[in-house]
Amino acid sequence: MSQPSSLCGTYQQDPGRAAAGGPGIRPVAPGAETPLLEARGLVKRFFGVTVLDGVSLSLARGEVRALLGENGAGKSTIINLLSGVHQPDGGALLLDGAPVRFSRPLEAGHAGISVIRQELSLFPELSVAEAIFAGHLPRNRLGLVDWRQIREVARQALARLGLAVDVGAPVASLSIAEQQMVEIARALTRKSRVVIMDEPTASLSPNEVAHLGTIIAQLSAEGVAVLYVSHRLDEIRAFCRSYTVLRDGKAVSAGLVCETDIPSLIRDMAGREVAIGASGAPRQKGAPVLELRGLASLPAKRGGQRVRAVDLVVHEGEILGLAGIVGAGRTETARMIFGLDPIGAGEIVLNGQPFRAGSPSAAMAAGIGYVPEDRKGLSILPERSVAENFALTGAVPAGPFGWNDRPGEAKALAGFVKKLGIRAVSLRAPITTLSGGNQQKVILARWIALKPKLLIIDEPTRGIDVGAKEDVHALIREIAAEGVAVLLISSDLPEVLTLSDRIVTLREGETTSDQPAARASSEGLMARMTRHD
Amino acid sequence: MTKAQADELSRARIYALLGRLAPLIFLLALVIIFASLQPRFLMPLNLFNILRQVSIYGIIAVGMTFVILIRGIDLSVGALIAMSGLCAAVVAKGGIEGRFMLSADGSGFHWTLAALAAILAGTAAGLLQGMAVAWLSVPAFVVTLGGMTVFRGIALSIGNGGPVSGFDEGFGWWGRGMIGPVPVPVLIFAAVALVAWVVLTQTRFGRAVYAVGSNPDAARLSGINVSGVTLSVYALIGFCSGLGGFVLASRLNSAEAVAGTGYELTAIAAVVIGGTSLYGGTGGVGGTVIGALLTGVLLNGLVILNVSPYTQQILVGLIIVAAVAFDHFIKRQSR
Amino acid sequence: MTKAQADELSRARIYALLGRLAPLIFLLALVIIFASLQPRFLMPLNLFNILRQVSIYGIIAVGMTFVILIRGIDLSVGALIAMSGLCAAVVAKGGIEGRFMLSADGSGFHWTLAALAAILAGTAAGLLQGMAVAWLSVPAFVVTLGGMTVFRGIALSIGNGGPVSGFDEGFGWWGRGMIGPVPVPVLIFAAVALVAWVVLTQTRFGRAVYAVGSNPDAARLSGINVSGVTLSVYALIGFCSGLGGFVLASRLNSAEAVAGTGYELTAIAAVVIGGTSLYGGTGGVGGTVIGALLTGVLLNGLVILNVSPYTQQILVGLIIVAAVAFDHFIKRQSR
Amino acid sequence: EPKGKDAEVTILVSPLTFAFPHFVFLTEELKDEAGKLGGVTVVVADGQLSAPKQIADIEAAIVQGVDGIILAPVEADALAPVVQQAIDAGIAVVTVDRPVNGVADVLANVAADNFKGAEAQGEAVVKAFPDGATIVNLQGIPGDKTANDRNGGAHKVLDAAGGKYVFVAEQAGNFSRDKGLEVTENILTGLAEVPQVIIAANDDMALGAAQAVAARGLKGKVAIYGYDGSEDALKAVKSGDLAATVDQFPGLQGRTAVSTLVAFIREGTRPGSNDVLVAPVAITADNLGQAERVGQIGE
Ligand SMILES: Nc1ncnc2c1ncn2[C@@H]1O[C@H](COP(=O)(O)OP(=O)(O)OP(=O)(O)O)[C@@H](O)[C@H]1O
Ligand SMILES: Nc1ncnc2c1ncn2[C@@H]1O[C@H](COP(=O)(O)OP(=O)(O)OP(=O)(O)O)[C@@H](O)[C@H]1O
Ligand SMILES: [Mg+2]
Ligand SMILES: [Mg+2]
Repeated sequence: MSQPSSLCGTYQQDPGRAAAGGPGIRPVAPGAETPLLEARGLVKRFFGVTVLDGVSLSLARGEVRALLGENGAGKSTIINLLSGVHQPDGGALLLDGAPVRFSRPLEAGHAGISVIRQELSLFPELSVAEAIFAGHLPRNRLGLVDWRQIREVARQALARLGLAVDVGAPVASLSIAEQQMVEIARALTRKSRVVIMDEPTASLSPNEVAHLGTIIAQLSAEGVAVLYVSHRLDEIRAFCRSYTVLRDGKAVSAGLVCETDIPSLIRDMAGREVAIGASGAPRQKGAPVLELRGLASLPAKRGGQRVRAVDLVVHEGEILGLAGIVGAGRTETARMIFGLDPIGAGEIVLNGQPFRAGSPSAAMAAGIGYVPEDRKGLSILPERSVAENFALTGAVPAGPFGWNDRPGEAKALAGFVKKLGIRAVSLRAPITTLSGGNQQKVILARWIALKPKLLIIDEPTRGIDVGAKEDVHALIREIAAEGVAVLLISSDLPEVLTLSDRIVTLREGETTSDQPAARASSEGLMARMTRHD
Repeated sequence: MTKAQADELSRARIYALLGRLAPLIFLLALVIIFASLQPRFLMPLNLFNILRQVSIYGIIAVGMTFVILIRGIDLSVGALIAMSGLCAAVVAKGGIEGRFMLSADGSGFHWTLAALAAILAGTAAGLLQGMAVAWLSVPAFVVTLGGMTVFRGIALSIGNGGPVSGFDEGFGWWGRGMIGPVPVPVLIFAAVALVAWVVLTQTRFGRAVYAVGSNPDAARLSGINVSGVTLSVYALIGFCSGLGGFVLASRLNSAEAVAGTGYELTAIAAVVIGGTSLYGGTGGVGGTVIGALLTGVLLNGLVILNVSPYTQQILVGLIIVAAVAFDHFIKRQSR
Repeated sequence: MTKAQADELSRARIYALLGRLAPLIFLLALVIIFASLQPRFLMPLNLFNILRQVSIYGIIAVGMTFVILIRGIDLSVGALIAMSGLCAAVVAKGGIEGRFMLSADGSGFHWTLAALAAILAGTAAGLLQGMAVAWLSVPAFVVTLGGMTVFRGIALSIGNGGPVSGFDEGFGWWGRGMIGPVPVPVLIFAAVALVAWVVLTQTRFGRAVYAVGSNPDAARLSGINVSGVTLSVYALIGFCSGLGGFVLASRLNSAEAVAGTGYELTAIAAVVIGGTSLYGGTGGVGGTVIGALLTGVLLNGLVILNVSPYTQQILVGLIIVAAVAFDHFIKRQSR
Repeated sequence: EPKGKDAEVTILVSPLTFAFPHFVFLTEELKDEAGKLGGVTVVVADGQLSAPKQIADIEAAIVQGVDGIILAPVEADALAPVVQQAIDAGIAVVTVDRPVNGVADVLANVAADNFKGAEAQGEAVVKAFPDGATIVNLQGIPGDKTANDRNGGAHKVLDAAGGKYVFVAEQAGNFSRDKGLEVTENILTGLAEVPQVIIAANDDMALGAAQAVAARGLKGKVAIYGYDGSEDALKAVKSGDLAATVDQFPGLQGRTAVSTLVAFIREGTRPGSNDVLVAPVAITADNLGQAERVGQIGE
């Protein structure tokens, strides 16, 4: 995405706007015209707990507003109120200045409000095309479903997002990131006046993000109002004109993006100073732990051979950043190392010995840990307590007859709670009572407690707020400093740049570059990650 | 990448197609085996026998397909068949001598009313269960397990345990009549299956069924009336059971409270053999028809080969599992 | 916020506790009703009757708890009881006159061997089904549906349809003996439940069971041997069925192929009434014991009140659904 | 058109269900007789108490082209059409245990009607308790035809005797021993005073009841009446655990049925009357010798 010189220059320079060929940006002075959608003093309680406490915000035609806040600040809750998932306990919603009440998502949809949900809400078994239209399938004269139109429009919508997948393929065969793109396409195919995006880029890599930027600009030019939620502040700067910051369910500040700066936004969100990018103690790298030589996956597995020829080396005490665009093969590389997917060709060398893990347990026995990118799907046990989720990997050995060492586990967990600042009201309560960031910390703790020699971390800060993000980064630096070899997969380039010692880029499942982080720049990496022709 | 990936995905689609054909392949294999062991198996008479025998739980299985597609299950269909069959019978006879009369002079009603009674009884019962599932959010397994005993009990009280038999021609035609060489129940089954197929593949309701089965929360967020769909689906299988109950009573020229025992399991087996996933969202009526035929062929063939009764039970169980295993094996190839 | 959240959570915990107590509350209500309608209901004799009658499908229900916790289901237990019971009987009798002999002189074996035979047969059968579920990834519903007919068929062929009866004292003690005022089957049930409770709440294996039920993928990624757990769980319910089959045969002083019919549904009902979720991951043995008692009380009470068999069926169905609905209602309050 | 003496003959035997020892024994004896006749192939199908299943089996048999069919119809009306179909296809049909409704040219109905048998059971009770008794009635599977007939027969006799015979409890024992045992246990606790008589619709339930009675230390104080004359029941009658059981002579039925059928197929000889009735007998300790399976219980 373009890095503007001055924040207020953003709009004039935004490439998307030119592309859209729409009118130049109309200055939205508050009160100048009746806002398209307005929330006045929204209050929402869950079982007597006030989650939103009198939040007001407004969206004018063509306005792009950022909604910022830490995990649990109430962003998604506002969105749920605006889209009829929940109903406010106080305050009012106004559409074109007239009060409205949405008792079901359907009604909000009819009012022209469409939402890209934070949690993927797709239909794994359905075809991509159908998933895009689910809930409002177009019908032909006979009142039957018009499959031809569905496929056509779906294809166009995906093309517009620069995503070329077979619209007839089942959603389940797409990557998390690709599914996220489909979610976006869904919102675009509706004739919307307001598009709400709840962390749409959480699992996207830079050039999808850029695509999204262009589209947001187009929407804005067409007079569609956009409410944009993200924890990535550079995106806020690039896409949004105005912003509202939430903290503990209250709107603590609002204004124009060009009149503020990132540090103050962070201060507003966190309610405290957060030191960004504070790099930890200097580390010296030791012997190589993991070496991949021309690693390739089996073809015809989940949308074809995603990994073709990956070469890389990770040393003790080193953080190796693995960068790539969606579907570059990072996750599947990790899955192969961890024994989750069959290996097509090439070899894995672990501590100087050739190694192939037949199963995760085998990989763990060999001292490998893996934090998957899909927290909800592959990490947490939703019904079980925080403590049980932590104990899952058996980091604390069981007593005779596999008797659980409850005290030992409690002690270990307590340590992590303190160190990582895990905010949990009760460790006996289900893990789903924690915010996303805190869940992620528990998962990391689960693996670090195992004291692995090699830790593979896939998208460690997906959907995590700035504060929590810093905690997680500090943690990763610390374990590296303790001599653990860390393979860091992240679609968040700044993250890769600040954390890594070395950075390897993948494109179409092949290693395209391997360089010290010190010498890398995001532009340079992007060039390596995308095809340049 | 994107290009290559597209190819790969369409390959996945080819496999998926193969996956859809798996049950058919298994069915053909079975037919070939039986035919080669006993040529008489292929006599048209026998084939029509199989079709007629399949038709009634086939009708149920079609309804069951909808239920399973939304991750539901219905164990009450067998009991519903008995209950609705008795409703039809009682109406057709105008009551039960010595117990109660429906008409002043105790004379029976026209078969249309009898059929209506059966279908209404079935649909109402289904609707009730649907409410419990959709509104009280009691698992379908429990609701219909309860329904199974409740409706059986009602059936017993209607007929006071005994059969109600002997109906007029019009009534009997639906179960024993022929159109040309084809038995009427077979045509009813075909019609039901066809309509169901169109509904599932070509209408919004049908697609909503798949969406709800695939991801209920997402379905709700995309404005689909999930509990509405649930209600309709259970009402629908109630309808099928009512229809089935009527046809069965007509076929047997008699309705009794123990009729239809075990049909629920046969129907579910047919659906699953047909490749519909018990976890919802994938499958369809086409497969179910194959599945129903497969079970029919199996039962008929083993008798034709006069396999001893005990061995029969053992074989039936094994082959059903084998059929599903085969289906899953093929399907796994596509992932 | 966190303060407020704390309140929310402690309230949630209270409700959660209530949720765990819901089945108990329902049970007590039922007891009070029956007792007030028929004082004899509370006679110690009758209470022990209930316990004894509950004990056998109680044992099965404990095993079923494990199966349902990993999102599975086992429809074959009834048939397994019959099969393993007959194994025990045949060993105890040393064969069946005129059909086959197990010992040279046709004399019977000691009851320990008989018991062993039953338990081995049950466990082996369970293990086989476990393999089909874990390795062929055939849905448990289908595997055990097949198993149900297969094992029933085997049972029929063993006893050739007829009963095998008349065992010695040692054999009979396990089903009919007493220790003090307490019938032996009750003690066996209690022991099984206690062990199961410890395993589920205090050991690695138990935790793995919950993990697999809650999120199989996450469990696998955390190094848990998911198919191993699955195998063991099905072997375990096989074990319980074998034990149950032996105790039942001993209690009836006879084993026959139709024994245990319908036990699978009673057991599942007990587990679900006890608050274990059919979607896996939550629940436990404590609830199952309550659930088993509840069903036992229900069946006993209705007979004691001499409710007509037809009405009984209706009431049983309704009350079971009500119990589960009540449980879910309370639980929803805590979310 | 007789097939001629000692021609090869294939017959289908389709009993109600093999879950009831009654029919297992009937079939065994029938096969044995067939063996004696020689040249007779017996094909067996399990009715599994389901009319559709039995219809399907017979339809299959017609396809196979068997020469004769022996069946115990699950449902008298339901089986009529397919039996007619078989006869039209030139297959001789004999019914055992109970008739089908309204099919004229069934060769013979070799039956010991359950209703009559239950009457015999009732009469045995009347004989033993001339001046009335309190009675517990264990019925079979609710709605099952056998259960209904046996229940009906007993009631007919005992109700006819005026108010003397009081049914203090009537419950379903589903023809199974464990249910019979449990239900009896519960009834015994539920009743204020011990009943004098327990009648059960089959031996399994009766034996279950006998255990419950024994467990309550009431052995000998309650007279228990079974039905079927099964091996275990005869033993129990002998030992006094049961007062009586009703023998329908399934073996005799089986043998008569097959010999009648084969004779007709081979030589075209029809039985004198096409209702060959076997009178059921209540077997008590006194007339134990009459029981068909008495041989099996040894001394
Ligand atoms: N359905 C619900 N029931 C109970 N509490 C809820 C519910 N939805 C949200 N909450 C609570 O409301 C608070 C705000 O949640 P919300 O999802 O709006 O935060 P967020 O700002 O979207 O966080 P994130 O950045 O992680 O998405 C959290 O404490 C959450 O636990
Ligand atoms: N064998 C597999 N089983 C399950 N999920 C898989 C498998 N392989 C890949 N995935 C999922 O597909 C997605 C694509 O994985 P891949 O490594 O090809 O892309 P990526 O480089 O990780 O890009 P991204 O992670 O951004 O999707 C991943 O999100 C991963 O969750
Ligand atoms: Mg959120
Ligand atoms: Mg990835």
